[in-house]
Amino acid sequence: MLEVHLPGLDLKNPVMPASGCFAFGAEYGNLYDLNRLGAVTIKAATLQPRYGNPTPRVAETPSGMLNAIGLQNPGVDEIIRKELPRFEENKVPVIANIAGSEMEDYVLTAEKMSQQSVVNALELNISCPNVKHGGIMFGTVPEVAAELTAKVKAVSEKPVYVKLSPNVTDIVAMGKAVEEAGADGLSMINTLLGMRIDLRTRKPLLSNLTGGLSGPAIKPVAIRMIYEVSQNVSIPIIGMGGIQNADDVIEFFLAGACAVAIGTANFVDPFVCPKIIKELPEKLDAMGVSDINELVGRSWKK
Amino acid sequence: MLEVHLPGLDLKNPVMPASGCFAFGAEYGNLYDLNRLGAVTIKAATLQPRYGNPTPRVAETPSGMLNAIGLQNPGVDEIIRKELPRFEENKVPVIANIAGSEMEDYVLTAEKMSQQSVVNALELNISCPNVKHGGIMFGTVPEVAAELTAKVKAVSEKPVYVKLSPNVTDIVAMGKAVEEAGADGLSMINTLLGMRIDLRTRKPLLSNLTGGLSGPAIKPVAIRMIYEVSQNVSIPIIGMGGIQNADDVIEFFLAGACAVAIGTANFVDPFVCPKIIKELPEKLDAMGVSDINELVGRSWKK
Amino acid sequence: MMQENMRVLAHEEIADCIFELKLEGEMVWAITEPGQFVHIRVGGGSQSVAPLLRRPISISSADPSKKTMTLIYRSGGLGTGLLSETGIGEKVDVLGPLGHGFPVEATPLQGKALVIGGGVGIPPLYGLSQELNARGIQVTHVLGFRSAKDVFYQMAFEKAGRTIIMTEDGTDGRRGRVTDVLDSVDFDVAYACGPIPMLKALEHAITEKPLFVSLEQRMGCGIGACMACVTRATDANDAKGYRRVCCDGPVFKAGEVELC
Amino acid sequence: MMQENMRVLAHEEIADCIFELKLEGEMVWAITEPGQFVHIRVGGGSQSVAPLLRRPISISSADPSKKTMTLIYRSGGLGTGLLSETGIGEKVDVLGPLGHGFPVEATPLQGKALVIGGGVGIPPLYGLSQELNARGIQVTHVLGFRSAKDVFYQMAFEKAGRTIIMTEDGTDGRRGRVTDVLDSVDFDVAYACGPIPMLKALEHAITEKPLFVSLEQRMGCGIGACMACVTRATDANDAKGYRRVCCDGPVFKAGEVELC
Ligand SMILES: Cc1cc2nc3c(=O)[nH]c(=O)nc-3n(C[C@H](O)[C@H](O)[C@H](O)COP(=O)(O)OP(=O)(O)OC[C@H]3O[C@@H](n4cnc5c(N)ncnc54)[C@H](O)[C@@H]3O)c2cc1C
Ligand SMILES: Cc1cc2nc3c(=O)[nH]c(=O)nc-3n(C[C@H](O)[C@H](O)[C@H](O)COP(=O)(O)OP(=O)(O)OC[C@H]3O[C@@H](n4cnc5c(N)ncnc54)[C@H](O)[C@@H]3O)c2cc1C
Ligand SMILES: Cc1cc2nc3c(=O)[nH]c(=O)nc-3n(C[C@H](O)[C@H](O)[C@H](O)COP(=O)(O)O)c2cc1C
Ligand SMILES: Cc1cc2nc3c(=O)[nH]c(=O)nc-3n(C[C@H](O)[C@H](O)[C@H](O)COP(=O)(O)O)c2cc1C
Ligand code: FES
Ligand code: FES
Repeated sequence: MLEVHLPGLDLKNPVMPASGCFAFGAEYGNLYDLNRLGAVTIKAATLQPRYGNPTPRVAETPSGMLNAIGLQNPGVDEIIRKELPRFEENKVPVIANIAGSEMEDYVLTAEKMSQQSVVNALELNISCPNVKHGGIMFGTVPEVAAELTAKVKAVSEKPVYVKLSPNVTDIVAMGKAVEEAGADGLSMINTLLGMRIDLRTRKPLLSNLTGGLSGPAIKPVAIRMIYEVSQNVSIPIIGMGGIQNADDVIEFFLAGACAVAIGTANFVDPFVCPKIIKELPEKLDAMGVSDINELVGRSWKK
Repeated sequence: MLEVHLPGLDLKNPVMPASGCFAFGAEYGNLYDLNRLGAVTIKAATLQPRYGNPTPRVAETPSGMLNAIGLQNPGVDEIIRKELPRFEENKVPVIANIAGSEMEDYVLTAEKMSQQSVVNALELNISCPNVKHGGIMFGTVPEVAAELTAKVKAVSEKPVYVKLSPNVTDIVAMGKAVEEAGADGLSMINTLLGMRIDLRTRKPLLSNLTGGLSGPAIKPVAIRMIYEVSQNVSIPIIGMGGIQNADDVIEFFLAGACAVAIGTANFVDPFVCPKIIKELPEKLDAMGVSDINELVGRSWKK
Repeated sequence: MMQENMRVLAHEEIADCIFELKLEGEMVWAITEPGQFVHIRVGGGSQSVAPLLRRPISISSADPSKKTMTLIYRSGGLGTGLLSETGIGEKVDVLGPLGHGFPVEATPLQGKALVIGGGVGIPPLYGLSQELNARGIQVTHVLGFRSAKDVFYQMAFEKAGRTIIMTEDGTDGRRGRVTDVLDSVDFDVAYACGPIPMLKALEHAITEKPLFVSLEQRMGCGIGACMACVTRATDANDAKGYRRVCCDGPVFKAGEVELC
Repeated sequence: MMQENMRVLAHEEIADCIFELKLEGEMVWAITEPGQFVHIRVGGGSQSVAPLLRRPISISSADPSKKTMTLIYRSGGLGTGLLSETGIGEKVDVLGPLGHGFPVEATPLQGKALVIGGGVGIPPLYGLSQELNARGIQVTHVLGFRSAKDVFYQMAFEKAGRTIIMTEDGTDGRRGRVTDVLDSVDFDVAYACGPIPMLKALEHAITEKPLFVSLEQRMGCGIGACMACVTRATDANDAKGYRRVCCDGPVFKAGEVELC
């Protein structure tokens, strides 16, 4: 009743950790068997290693948090060498998140990643608000996002999901543009751009000044955007933004998501993913639903 | 130490209720003396009376709420006749919020309102997400916002503040466009577009489907936008979005606001505005600040 | 109307997920009518902002001599769930009393009143019955519940007058809905509180005699300022065209507003 | 590492805004080193999501035979403020034990240790002292506080060894900073926890002997997955270039990472 099938992803359940909140699986893999997950979205890979931003990198906000990690990662080659082998014994599908500052970076990184046998799909992070050079532009101009999508599609051996930024006037235009450019699916949403100021220092609390807002606070924005976009594209959407429990997962499905990713909630409860996977069947039973796929877009489908 | 001076507004303190959360002052005026407030922003007036949207019109979200009131109001003429006289005995400055679906509506409503002696300034609500026809467009396209601002400025006898929508890719462009068009000040932010789905009915909980997200959840977005815009315009900003207490007020000042408005928090604590006004001097004392104006933009000013 | 941190004197689960909460404070003296409500801020202490909004709960009954009032509520969602964890001696942030309640004076002295309730619409009717009794009015109650496990306050109502319990599944009292037994009751004025379908059925069934209904709406402010809780006036020529449930109601004369 | 709802056995304010919290649970058996910490979820019960993030608090001491551990924390912000309202018998959601603590084996048996703490950096040092004592190591403590009202655990530390109390305003012990008295102490290995400026001063002052410092960073996950808590490795040729305070630390050998 939980099985879902998306391009490149045959998932025994639709619940996966969100990119950047689960590193490469080692830490949570110490707590539970990763094979219980629908899939694992690994942390953004860039062409070169990145140290990321100075600390503080996180700040709490009402029902949410800001982060400005700055895409810290050891670079695509090192990830392939050191991190991906972990998934050879595991049978859990892997989605590799890709980021960059220049189109060329994305393309090269995506090409390499897509050639890895353990990688089932790519997720293009065109929306990370914490990288200073260029990064943000890809996610806010439909034409640029489309061009990037097409270029990555041209080299990728695996399906490509494009992760949309919510910091735009017209999210539907973004979704349509990347669909037209060949995206196999969408991930939405990434974080909202926010800031906290420290009253003591009178300066922004994060060393990067702004950060990405995630957690329950942004759930209503995520639901609204998925509701709007899912009615205007025909590729599947992996929904995320503030999911804490099985009820939230169902809300995302009703809005139009075909699978979900869970980010911040892992920090609140490290066992949240397996817990939700366990609770979902009961919830669906109580709703009289025998297959979670029935719920996709039910809030707007006639 | 709390006095602030903005175009048309000489305020003994910088705290005012936000439009739509305080009606026309009668209800809260029963609880405390409105003259304790820095100013009162009254509910949006439209040219014709509006009933607004069907209920449910509000929904709670984590640390926030969605509303889709739909600009219910008795129309500008009735407001002038029945509601404004309340402010003749009071000495509290009044900011009249103006909304419409067509440019012409805005202009006529603004003209009438600006001629009222008790009205000290207008606030152009170009950002209400809950009106279906046109309304939202004004707030998301810089050129359109500028045109509307210029037209209203041409007829208004009072200073005009433009209230910006946060649902845009480039908030700085919006702020600059309306400044150039003659706006005397900015109000920011209005609500973020959001949605909640009712798991029982499987439909959006609000009858209007989407609603405007307000409350503490959106504070980081408001702070970020005010921080960005205040560095790029030279007109004052009335800051709002999730303010709950005196610390929040100070955070908005540090970000770049010159005064603040409080919306949702009135529902949580009907005495929140006078409470904050009372607490502010102690907080400033503790910070060693003798004049709240010193704090404006301190997070970015050298 | 005032805001007060009221003391919890008693707090008990009296039926399945139904809690009875007894509060003490000055606010009790300001209550004017049965059917008024309070707006409760439920918080995890300190400055937590989740849940953010207050929760409207009817005043079930009040005893000004002891400065106490009793609320009865169903614990279901986030706010009522947290509320149910409040211990005796703790404080609860209450705004009230709010709104206009049931007009007891609409029933002639020595007359007969019919009081009809469904589920968590029943609490305010208990205070109403007591006030009607105090005026020498004879009261008949028809109270509908889903099942036996949901029934509360049966004895209390019985003390105030004849009480017919209806359950949907027949596990207690009679099987069926409150509207099934109205014909058997003699009354001058009817008062009702419960789910909208029940109130609609009553509006259809009781057309010859005055009927007062108490409505629920999702609320923001609870005091008339935010327009969240409006409902349309039935009369197309009504000057305002709408009523606010929080301050014009929650009790209306049947026919005054649309039930939705 | 595990997640456990631990029972509050005792909870008391032992200095100005400083609380001592005694918890009982299986987790205690998993503690391996003094200086490890736990990540606490503070919530208003039910499913409230404010505050959202867990709060890292050091394990001050532990008694595996009684399955208890003691935390000492300053109540200041939203989370610790709510935590301080937790009553005896209630449960607290704890993730732990986390991180790597102080290496007691770095001090030779029969050697001498210097333990230096400032403010709420002092709690983990108490457990450290006890372990050092248990190995027959002679411990000297230098503990810095702002003022007399902030002092806690003085007697407890005195039992474990010579204890020099420093206050910034001279209202208790000696006036000054912990670095002012280091020359007077003979030791083989030093251990420290406190504010960054203090740790920096110690790194400058103690160059000839091993020094271990415990760091704080704002955290997300607390288990090494989010990269919120990193700090740069001092060695430019370090393979990773960084350390995560939550799992590579919080205790590092002085010089291993940048203090910031
Ligand atoms: C005038 C009035 C009197 C009421 N009296 C009682 C009473 O005596 N006993 C009782 O059990 N219930 C009563 N209710 C209903 C009660 O307000 C809701 O059950 C309660 O607000 C639900 O909160 P929650 O935290 O359980 O749910 P959540 O789902 O967490 O609530 C989310 C939001 O929706 C609102 N909401 C949800 N359901 C309702 C509803 N049915 N009516 C209004 N708002 C709702 C909440 O107030 C909150 O703002 C009354 C409602 C009104 C309007
Ligand atoms: C490994 C470690 C061990 C610690 N041990 C102790 C201890 O034993 N006793 C003690 O009193 N304090 C200790 N702290 C500091 C403690 O974590 C903070 O004081 C606490 O998180 C502040 O939470 P709050 O709810 O009071 O403040 P808020 O302002 O509400 O906190 C907001 C956010 O900022 C984070 N934060 C704020 N200050 C700090 C800080 N100094 N360090 C890390 N995160 C912070 C919070 O965790 C939270 O995510 C330790 C910190 C770390 C990293
Ligand atoms: C600490 C942190 C790091 C993140 N890193 C990435 C990343 O590397 N790539 C990416 O596409 N999204 C990243 N995100 C965004 C999340 O994947 C997710 O889209 C967002 O947090 C919303 O989901 P949530 O509310 O469940 O956290 C990160 C989020 C957080 C909180
Ligand atoms: C119930 C409600 C009604 C509102 N009506 C208006 C309105 O009529 N005009 C307007 O400009 N803004 C309106 N707003 C937006 C507020 O003025 C304010 O910009 C927003 O709520 C953010 O502030 P807050 O988080 O303090 O509520 C309304 C907000 C709420 C919650
Ligand atoms: S709840 Fe605000 S007007 Fe009724
Ligand atoms: S807190 Fe997440 S890696 Fe350390």
